[in-house]
Amino acid sequence: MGNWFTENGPLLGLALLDGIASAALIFMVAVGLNLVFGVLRVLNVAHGSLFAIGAYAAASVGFFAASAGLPAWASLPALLFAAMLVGLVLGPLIERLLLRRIYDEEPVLQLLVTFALFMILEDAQKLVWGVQPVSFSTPVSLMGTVDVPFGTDVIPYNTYQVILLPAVAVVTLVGLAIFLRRTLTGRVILAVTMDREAATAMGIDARKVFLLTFTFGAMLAALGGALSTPTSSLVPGIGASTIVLSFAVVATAGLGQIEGAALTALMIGIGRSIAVTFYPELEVVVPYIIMVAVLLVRPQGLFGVVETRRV
Amino acid sequence: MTALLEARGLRLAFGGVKAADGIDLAVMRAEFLAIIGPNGAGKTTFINMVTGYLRPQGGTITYEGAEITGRRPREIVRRGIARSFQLPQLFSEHTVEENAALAIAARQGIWSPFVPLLRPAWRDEARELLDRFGLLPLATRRADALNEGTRKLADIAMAVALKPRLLLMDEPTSGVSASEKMAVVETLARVLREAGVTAVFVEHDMDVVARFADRVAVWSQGRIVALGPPAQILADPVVQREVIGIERHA
Amino acid sequence: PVQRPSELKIGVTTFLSGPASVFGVPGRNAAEMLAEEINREGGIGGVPVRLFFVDEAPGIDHLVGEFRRLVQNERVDVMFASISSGSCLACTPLGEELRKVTVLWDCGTQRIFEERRYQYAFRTQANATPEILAPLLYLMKTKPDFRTVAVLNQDYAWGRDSWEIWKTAMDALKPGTRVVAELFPRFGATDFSAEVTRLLALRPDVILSTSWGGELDTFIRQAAERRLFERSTFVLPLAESSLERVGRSLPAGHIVGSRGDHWHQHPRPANPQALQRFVENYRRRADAYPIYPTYHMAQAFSALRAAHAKAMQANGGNWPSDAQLAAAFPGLEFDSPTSRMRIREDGQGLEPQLIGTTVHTDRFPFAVMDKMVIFPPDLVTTPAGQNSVAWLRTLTPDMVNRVPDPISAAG
Amino acid sequence: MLELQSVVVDIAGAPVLRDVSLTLPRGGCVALIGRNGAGKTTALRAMMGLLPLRGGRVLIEGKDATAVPAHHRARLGVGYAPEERRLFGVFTVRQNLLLPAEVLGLAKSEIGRRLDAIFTLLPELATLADRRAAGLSGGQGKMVALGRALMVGTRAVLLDEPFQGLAPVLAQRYAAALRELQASFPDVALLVTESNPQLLTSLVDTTYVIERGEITQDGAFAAQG
Amino acid sequence: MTLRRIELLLALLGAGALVLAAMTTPWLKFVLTIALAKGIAVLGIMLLLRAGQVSFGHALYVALGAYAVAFLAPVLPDAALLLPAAALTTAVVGTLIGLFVSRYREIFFGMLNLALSMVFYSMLEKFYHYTKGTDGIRVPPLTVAGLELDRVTHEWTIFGIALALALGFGAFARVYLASPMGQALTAIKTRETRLDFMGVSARSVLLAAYVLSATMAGCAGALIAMATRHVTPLLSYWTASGELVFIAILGGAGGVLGPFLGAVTYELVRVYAAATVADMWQMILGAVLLLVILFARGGIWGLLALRLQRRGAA
Ligand SMILES: Nc1ncnc2c1ncn2[C@@H]1O[C@H](COP(=O)(O)OP(=O)(O)OP(=O)(O)O)[C@@H](O)[C@H]1O
Ligand SMILES: Nc1ncnc2c1ncn2[C@@H]1O[C@H](COP(=O)(O)OP(=O)(O)OP(=O)(O)O)[C@@H](O)[C@H]1O
Ligand SMILES: [Mg+2]
Ligand SMILES: [Mg+2]
Repeated sequence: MGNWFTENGPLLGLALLDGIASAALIFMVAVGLNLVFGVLRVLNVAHGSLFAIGAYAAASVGFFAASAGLPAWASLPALLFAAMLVGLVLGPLIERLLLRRIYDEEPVLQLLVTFALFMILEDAQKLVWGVQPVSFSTPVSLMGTVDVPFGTDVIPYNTYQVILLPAVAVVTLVGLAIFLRRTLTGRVILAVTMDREAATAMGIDARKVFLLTFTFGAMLAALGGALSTPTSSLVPGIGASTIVLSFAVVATAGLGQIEGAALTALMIGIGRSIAVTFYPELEVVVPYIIMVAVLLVRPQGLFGVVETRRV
Repeated sequence: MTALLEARGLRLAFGGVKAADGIDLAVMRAEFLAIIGPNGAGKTTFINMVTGYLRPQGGTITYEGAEITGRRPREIVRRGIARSFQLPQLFSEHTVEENAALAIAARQGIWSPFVPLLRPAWRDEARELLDRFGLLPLATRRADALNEGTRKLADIAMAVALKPRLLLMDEPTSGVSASEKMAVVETLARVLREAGVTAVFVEHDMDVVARFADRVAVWSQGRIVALGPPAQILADPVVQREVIGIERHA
Repeated sequence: PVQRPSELKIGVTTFLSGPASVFGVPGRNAAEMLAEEINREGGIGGVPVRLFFVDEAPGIDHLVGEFRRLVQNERVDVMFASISSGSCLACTPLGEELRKVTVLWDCGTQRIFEERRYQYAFRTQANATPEILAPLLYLMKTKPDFRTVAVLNQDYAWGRDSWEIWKTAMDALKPGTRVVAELFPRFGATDFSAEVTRLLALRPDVILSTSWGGELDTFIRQAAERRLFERSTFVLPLAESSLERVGRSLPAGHIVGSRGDHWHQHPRPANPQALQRFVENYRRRADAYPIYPTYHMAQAFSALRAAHAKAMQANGGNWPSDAQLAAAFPGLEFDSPTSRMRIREDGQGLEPQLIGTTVHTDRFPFAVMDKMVIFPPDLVTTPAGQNSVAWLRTLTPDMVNRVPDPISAAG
Repeated sequence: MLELQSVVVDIAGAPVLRDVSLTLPRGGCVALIGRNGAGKTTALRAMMGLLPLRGGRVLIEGKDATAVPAHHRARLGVGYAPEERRLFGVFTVRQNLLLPAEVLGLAKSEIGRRLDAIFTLLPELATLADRRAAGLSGGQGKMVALGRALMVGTRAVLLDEPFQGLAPVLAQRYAAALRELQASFPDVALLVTESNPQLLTSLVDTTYVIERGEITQDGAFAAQG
Repeated sequence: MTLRRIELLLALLGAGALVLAAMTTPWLKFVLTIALAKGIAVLGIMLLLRAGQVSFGHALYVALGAYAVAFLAPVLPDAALLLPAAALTTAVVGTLIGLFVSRYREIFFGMLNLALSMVFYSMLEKFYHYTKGTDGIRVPPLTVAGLELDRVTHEWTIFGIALALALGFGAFARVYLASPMGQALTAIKTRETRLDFMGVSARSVLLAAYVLSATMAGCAGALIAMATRHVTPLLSYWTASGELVFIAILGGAGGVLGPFLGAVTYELVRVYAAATVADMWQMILGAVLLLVILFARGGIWGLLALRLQRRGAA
């Protein structure tokens, strides 16, 4: 065992680094879904579409900024701007026109509404951006690489991936945790999560909270997409593959648990990069293995919610 | 009389809160034992431990001579212990009648996929049962369309439908209106006595306790502080001060 | 005798959604363009053509249902089937059962004609074996000193199949080459950072990737950002379809193929005007250079036209039946935009393979090919009636000597 | 202060309240009693705007509030303790009590003052303050629900069977506490539903009896009690 | 006439209509066979929906049934043997997996099923040498009860088997749902603790329904394999599971006719959407579903039942 570590330690270190970078992105993608699910109890399949649209929009805004003669560093705020735009436009639209009508229905109906929406947006997205891969990697090139020593060798890493993404993820995590626990709005959101009618009787406008949360979740989805744009090419179908992963994260994390999502993302990210290094065959199933393993030990997810006693 | 159920040294704490702090209690065959005590004294917790919902951190529970400590609710029910709930637990999408029929089915075996739940025998039994609780007019009402007091009665009816030998009831009359309360308890008591059922019930209404209990156990902060016949217990000044209050109506 | 119809109906199955629509949609664009051109010139045998498209993405049950609908309800005259090999393997026997001429316009799996004989199915392009063998031979000819190889392919049939072909051929042609990593990331993966790290650390001489579409683009970009191209020689047999999109991210000096011999900068097209017209028309229509599926579509149309003419002739100038049309395909010769092709007796098309090395020039904002070798089909195609893997095992190192000399872009 | 005028409510197509009118005067204490299923809870929910009316009006301070959304009624100073407690499980008891006041945007000092007042009135709550609401016993939950309603009920407090499940000694103490409350805040109106009217005799000044969704007796009944 | 009677009548009428449609339009025969098969799988989904559990992984069993046929066909080339074999395989696997997942509820149940189906999907890809990966496996021509059939008769036979199975499973599901076991499913959804305190193992109730639903999905998969004659891993992809849930809601979970109404509608809408706009069929399907959910909550069957009840009342 000791031998194995001395031999493979450096490789493990590299895998950790990759794992953290990919965990950051996984977290950013899943956290919005988890939040929306926690509050609205709607498993939003269209989250995948919002991710994809956020990603495409980021590329478009980025290209636009470049063609408008803005300097290269402007590509970073452009990502953020695109995500906000998508969230602010689509979030309220979807919540108002569709979800609002079915909050009182069975959860599976709500899920199906978002599924239908997903199908529609999937084609709509093709209409707007076509099917040819789109990519916009200015931010990555802009930030260059950092060289990580590896034995006598060095391995270049993208600064964007190993520094910026994790930083954004940590800021989001801490910000969300503080927001939910320490601010009144956060507590109001939690109250609505637990009991909508009681919250209403306490003077809380539950509809506004839903609107706010969904919009916020949509913004996070779009932000996840926007942040993934610089490192990957956008093609039809990216939404679909994102959504399954996010679902796995939500179930593993526990309902609406932000810290749970972070820990899960970290496990999946690192698990996958270790798999790539040592057992590439397992890479694909890593998220599911982690999920099954976690649920075997903790049936309510990593951070289960406190259930009010009924008996 | 022999003890049907015996609890010895039951202990259970939630964090710093001692909900059971060394409970010793023997419930005699065919007696009606009332549990009274302030809120948060651990009354429900006791029922939860006996019925397997909570696992005690210490102590043993013996039923009919066999130890049942920490067994699962399902197994305990199969030994003949049923319970009702402080907050009614009904199948909200089923009618009242179907709720009762499900309980009957649970007693007689539900593993027959070819006969309907409301087969004549079960429906008749369900209706007869509901009639006793004055619920027959609501038999075909969905359970989620019931008011609180009625839910409570239906909840008890379901426990009775299991034909237990020991029935634990958690505040059977809270929420039941004053005008109906006595009549309902009267019927319930008759049914249980006829069947020789032993009953343990948590109760806040001292009139009910005085009238129906054979013995009364007084709970306080996870302990039994007094145990005896109702006349003696209800007259105890400490119990009066701590539980009953001075303004008790005769 | 069969009545001459008012329209010649062609059913086309292609990817219209999902990741593979990067090929499917250019294929459809080309089909529409060609159909218009044909109709402007009076149609095939004097009959205008009409196209029916089917999306392959929803799965086999949908595809098979649509195939039947087109044949039985729309009564199409011929089917152009499929990009994915799964679709091809499902459609080809069905076409045979329904006795409908099925032109395999873009599917690569060599299994089709090696596992079974068909009377109604014909492939108007090459297959995976030549498409992978040619780049390997090219590598051996241009950079013969490699000792270690790593592969990064998409985790699905093509990725696995193409690696098996490469590996088998490499073991026969250059025994002793070490495989240092076999990476098969999930189909549809959007991040290859961990894989890139692994490859950076391993420093293999050669990195093979038969990936395509968005995944290839992403891989090229991520590898370029992290200077992986400086450490290893890349062999990218399908990269012709990504060249324009990845721009100058793809550095000079790496090996690129195009699943055939077609390319808008083909050094020696059989008919330069025809190629140029095709490229210009397509660019006007789709605002991008044509990529291999568009040429494959052109080949399918060209073959159909030639077969039709041949069948009419054989039938005394009368409209051919399905069987008569099918009979015209074996041995058929037809023009592709870049060369002249032939369909073998077993139904397999014989298509040359063009492989080159990337260079950056001032003429294009993206890498183009230099030192191009055009492999004659007879050299790289499995002989009829043989199994590819078995045939590859029989290859010997001296085969490299038969590889034609490279042609430079300028010349 | 609060008034129902000829209110008609249907649930799932069946009439539950038929032409119910009742008045909760400023500073008054009104009991709504009736058998199980008579419609007491429904009447309170109608006042809170938690279900749609088929007919009639709800007046708050003499103004038609029928169309005022539920969450606004709390802002008008109406506190409500639902029958089934409905606490926020992950919050502590203190957070449960604070939430409605914070939502109203009250000043910190004012919130603190009210909380202290409630802790004096219901001393059990002070000992429970830092426990999570999820684990409370039935009676404890009831107390917290009561306290929570008092936090915002500066004008009217609607209590749905507040003594249900409370040990008798506590029920009596709380009835007394409510009396005290009215003494010190004579403007606050109280509406209490109860299926056990004995507890209310010394507290209320008007009693409405509801039967099958109809008010059958009012005012006069108080004289009897 | 009671709704239950009408349901029976409608089922027979529907079956007749399907046969008629298949006779007049040969290509529809195939589409309807697939629709019936999917209806059977959806019927299984519906059982679980009764318990409030949404499985996002039942395509696993569809694929398993289909691959069982594909693998066994070379040694056992008879539909009459392959169908029970596929049912048995899925029942066994369904039991094993059910023992595990029946402990979980709601999102955990749904996602575990999804996870397992995705693992199965990757296995189909990973064990490339046995499964041929995405290329899939061709199912050779089958005999039926020993008889060699020509193409058209073969198609009719598979269609007939699908129809018979649909009627059989539908009838069984109806009886099952009315029985205590079926009713206990709804009880799981509404108040599972109570079941426990009645001495009933909610887990076993759910497990029974799960195995049943897996078996139904397996039979559906076997039928799909026999009809399409080519199986690919896509059968087990999560979108395929989503499609089954989608059909369940489209048809309405209220009655056993719902799944079949849903499946036939779904397949027909998809075919016609694909025929009119080959690359926008998803959008059309999505829009249809949205309309159904927003304006006909009970699905197609709910809509129909409402009409019939109104007429009955009038
Ligand atoms: N799950 C739990 N988590 C935390 N504390 C708990 C939990 N269950 C019970 N308690 C605490 O244990 C004590 C006993 O609770 P229990 O429900 O048994 O009281 P009770 O006597 O039934 O009261 P009541 O008459 O109000 O129903 C209470 O202080 C309660 O808050
Ligand atoms: N969702 C519903 N669907 C149909 N009827 C309902 C529904 N909810 C309540 N009801 C009926 O409305 C009537 C009034 O109910 P309500 O809860 O107001 O009674 P209550 O007087 O508060 O009774 P309790 O003293 O038992 O709490 C009852 O007969 C009840 O059955
Ligand atoms: Mg209690
Ligand atoms: Mg009530």
